[in-house]
Amino acid sequence: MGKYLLPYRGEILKITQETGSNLNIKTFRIRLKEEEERKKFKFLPGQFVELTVFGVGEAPFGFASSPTQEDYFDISIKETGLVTEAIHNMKEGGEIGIRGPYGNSFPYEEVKGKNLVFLAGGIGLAPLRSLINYVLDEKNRDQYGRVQMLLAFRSPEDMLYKYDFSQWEKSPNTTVKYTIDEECEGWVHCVGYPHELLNEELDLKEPDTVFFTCGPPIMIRFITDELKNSGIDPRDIITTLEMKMSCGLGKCGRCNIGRYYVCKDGPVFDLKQLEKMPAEF
Amino acid sequence: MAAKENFEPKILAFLCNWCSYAAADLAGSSRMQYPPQIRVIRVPCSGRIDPFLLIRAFNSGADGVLVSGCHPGDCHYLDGNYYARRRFLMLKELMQYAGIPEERVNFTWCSASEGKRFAAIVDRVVARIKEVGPWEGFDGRGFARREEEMAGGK
Amino acid sequence: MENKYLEISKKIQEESRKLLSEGKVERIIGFGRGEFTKEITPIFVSDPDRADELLFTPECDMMLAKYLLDYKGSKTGIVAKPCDTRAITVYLAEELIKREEVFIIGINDCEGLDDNDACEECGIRNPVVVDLEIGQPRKEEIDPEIKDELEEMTREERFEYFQKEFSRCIRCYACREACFVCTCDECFADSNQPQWVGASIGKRDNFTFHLMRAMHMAGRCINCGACEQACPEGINMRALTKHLYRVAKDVYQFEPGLDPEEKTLFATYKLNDSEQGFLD
Amino acid sequence: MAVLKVLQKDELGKLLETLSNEFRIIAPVVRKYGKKERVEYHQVEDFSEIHLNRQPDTPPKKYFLPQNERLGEERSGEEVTETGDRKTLIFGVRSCDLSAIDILKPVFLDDDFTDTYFQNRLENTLMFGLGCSERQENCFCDSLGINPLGDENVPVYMHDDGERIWFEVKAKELEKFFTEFPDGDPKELEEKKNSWLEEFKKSAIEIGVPIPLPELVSFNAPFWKEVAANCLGCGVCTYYCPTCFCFGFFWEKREEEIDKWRTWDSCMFPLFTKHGSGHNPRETQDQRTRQRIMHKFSYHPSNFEGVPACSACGRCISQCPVNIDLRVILKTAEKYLDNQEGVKSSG
Repeated sequence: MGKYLLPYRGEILKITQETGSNLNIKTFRIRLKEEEERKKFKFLPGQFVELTVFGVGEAPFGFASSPTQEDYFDISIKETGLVTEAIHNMKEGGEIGIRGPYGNSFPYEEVKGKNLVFLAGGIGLAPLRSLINYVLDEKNRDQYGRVQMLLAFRSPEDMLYKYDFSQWEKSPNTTVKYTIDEECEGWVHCVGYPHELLNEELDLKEPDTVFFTCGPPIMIRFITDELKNSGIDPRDIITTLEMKMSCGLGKCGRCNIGRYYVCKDGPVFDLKQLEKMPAEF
Repeated sequence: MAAKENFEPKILAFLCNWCSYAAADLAGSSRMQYPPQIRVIRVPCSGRIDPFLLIRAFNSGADGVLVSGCHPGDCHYLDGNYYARRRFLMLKELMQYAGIPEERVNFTWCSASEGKRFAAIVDRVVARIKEVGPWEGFDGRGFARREEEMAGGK
Repeated sequence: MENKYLEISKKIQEESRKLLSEGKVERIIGFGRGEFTKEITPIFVSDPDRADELLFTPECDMMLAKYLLDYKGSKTGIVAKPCDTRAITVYLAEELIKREEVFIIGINDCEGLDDNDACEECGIRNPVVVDLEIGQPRKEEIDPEIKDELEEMTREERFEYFQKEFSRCIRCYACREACFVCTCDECFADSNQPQWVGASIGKRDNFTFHLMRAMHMAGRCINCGACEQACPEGINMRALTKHLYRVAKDVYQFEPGLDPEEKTLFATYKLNDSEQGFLD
Repeated sequence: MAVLKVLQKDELGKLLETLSNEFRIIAPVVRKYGKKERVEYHQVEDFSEIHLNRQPDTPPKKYFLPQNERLGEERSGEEVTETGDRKTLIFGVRSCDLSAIDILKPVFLDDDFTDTYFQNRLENTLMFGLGCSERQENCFCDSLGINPLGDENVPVYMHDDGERIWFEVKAKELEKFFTEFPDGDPKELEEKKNSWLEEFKKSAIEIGVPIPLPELVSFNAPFWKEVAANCLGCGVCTYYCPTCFCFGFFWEKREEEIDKWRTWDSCMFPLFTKHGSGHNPRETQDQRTRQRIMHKFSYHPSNFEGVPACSACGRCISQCPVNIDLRVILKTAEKYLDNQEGVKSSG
């Protein structure tokens, strides 16, 4: 939605400082200003939106909240460049431009009845959280099988959504594991890179399991190789790609990998598709 | 052109921390009057000034710029102002040749004890810029922009 | 092709075949002709049998020196007009390339290119730095004047002239990519933190781009005309840079690209440098 | 059926006079800048200036997708649509530029995201086609199956045989402008067309490369480094190309408001794909040059029923500062693909 290339007006309801480290990540709870547009604004887990900071610029961000939360959505943003820095300087109640939702979504329909495994790295947990909260929502939980999660962070201060963890752990038939890169004092969970801990920490043998992974490109590459080597069908390994985008609707020509536009034909792809695409991401 | 008399020029002044900024302080503390139209930016040395900062100042609303550093030989970092001197001379030549009135681009040296000289310099700079009037922008139309000049019909 | 350039081309082909077969260089950057267009285009020859594609004619107006930056760490031969050798000299003075990694096949007694006005203002007709000379060096020195076509104009007229001239710029950056001086990893025109110049092609942003580009040329541009040859819109690219060339020559007695040991204009200073135009 | 009219060259002014009551006339005219003499599309009042003898240096793309286009004030959400007093008539557009606009249409007018700006300009612009009686500087439209002497979806198509100009008037509502001019003999025009086409055949080159290029085989081919070795990475080829449509945005302050603008962008620039994190999927120039060719001859045809995003107008060849030739690249690709088994080349 949004008038093709011009944003709708939105406002920031709440800002949560996620990380304490130099990797500055905040989560913004945003909602559309006008009432009837808010009702029409329906998004799916895995989609993204183009946020405009008025007078500064525009950038794409994935939804970090589940569509089951009605009239607002969460966006987690790492401070890296011009637009993200401007967003980080905004206050609650600040005005922001919204264009979207764009892109395809996680196959939340097709994986009904299956076991799910989530492998997240740093801010890669943001797009996955949209699907996690959708799956673990009481209305949907029984439509999915066992849920396992391995959430990797650089250090304890880099952890995101700590306020969700207890609720995730308490969800039925769900196991959540955390890992950080190096041992550090007071840390009780796993230590090491996710692709190394995969086999011991998670039960990969269960048939009918679909894997969702998102994180730094290098992590995605290691995890997908590891999963393939332990015999997982590439169609069941699903990830979401990050490319530079401007329009977000498949016209400006910038986010293509081969013939596919990541903003329109993606950003969610399974490994089978990725293997057929040129190595250009 | 706006009436030149009551026009309040905006002048961006880059003052080197060790000499000219101190001179400005001295001028202020000893109650010397100098026009308030300059906006001072403190820089470690006149050698820090990238000529682009001055060109960009003209796109950000300044009517003129002033850069003041230590007298050659007194630089706290020994040769910062020597390097700067060549840059300033070439920049001034370039902008003057490109058609920007030379009164808008001012360079000088002012040591920490020359409070009076600093006040006099600011007077002169403000007068010089009042003389040439407000800066209309590189597109000659101030900061309002006309669309069709920019759109495809050009 | 007159016989003079035929001979030069033949000599280049012979020497290149020798250099390549003896393995003295891994490749030779030179000029060849397009298969369909028959136009001059830079070619990269590493197989001795392809040496015959190399040639030199008065249409060879591209500055090949810039391609040297893509082949650091290996020995590269280059067919160099005297202005190419000046460009290489600027690179050596700024330590952008290593002398031992370049084998310069210099063209002596250059008579200037066909439609490049910059050649009429060029006094360097023999290579400044060379490994292998082609043809006989020109004896008499010439020091042609670098003309100021806008001399009679007043300041306002020049301002208007440049506004009109630069308003035709479509910011394709062919001038930047063709110019050997432009070697920055990220150009100021591409930076958005800080954003030095706006992205529009309006008069303000175009004028700012050309002003900033010219400022970066001070003391490095050798007035070779490659920017004007590359500009598809036929913009007068050298007016600003020529003025700075004249100022550097008159005020600092400095001309870039003549001596690899001499530091470039902004890389050094003299205690008694001029302060013309400063407020005393 | 098309009405065939023929005018003497000096009657052209009269025709355009009547047309200019209803249309804003844009036509190719000669402009001299420095030592460059160019033919460009400009709005024309004095019709004697019109110069139809050679292909314009710049395509009519800027009248459909301007280099800078104001989308609207970023908070208002109101799209700016230019409403000129009269429709625009672009006079004397050759088949390569006509088919280029047809290539852009499906990109911008697809149903899920219709580009209202492009649509508005398209609906308010009319084009009179012009046949090429001889091949232009570096063009090869006939090798890509484009008819240099005709175009179906253009209301009027003209032919210039040196003394007179023939008008095939297909659109009923435009016939009124031609009533006072004599009819032409279709057979005579047919003969002229055949002789022109014969001339074209003599200098035709053969583009045997399969379109769409097989994606992975071509992408991983080794020849890209070789053909792109002398590419400078400037944006001339993409800015002069009638079918390049990539764009980006910028924001422009105007007093209190801030306008969102759209501007041309080019895959030849590193910033086109550079991530905020600094990672760049297309780090080197040969990767970027490969993208331009692969998009036009592999990705676009795969997404749009086999139509290449290239109308073979030859401008990228004529304007390139180092004279890189698209035909050489296509020939190199053809040679490489021919000896790759499993790749049937249509050559």
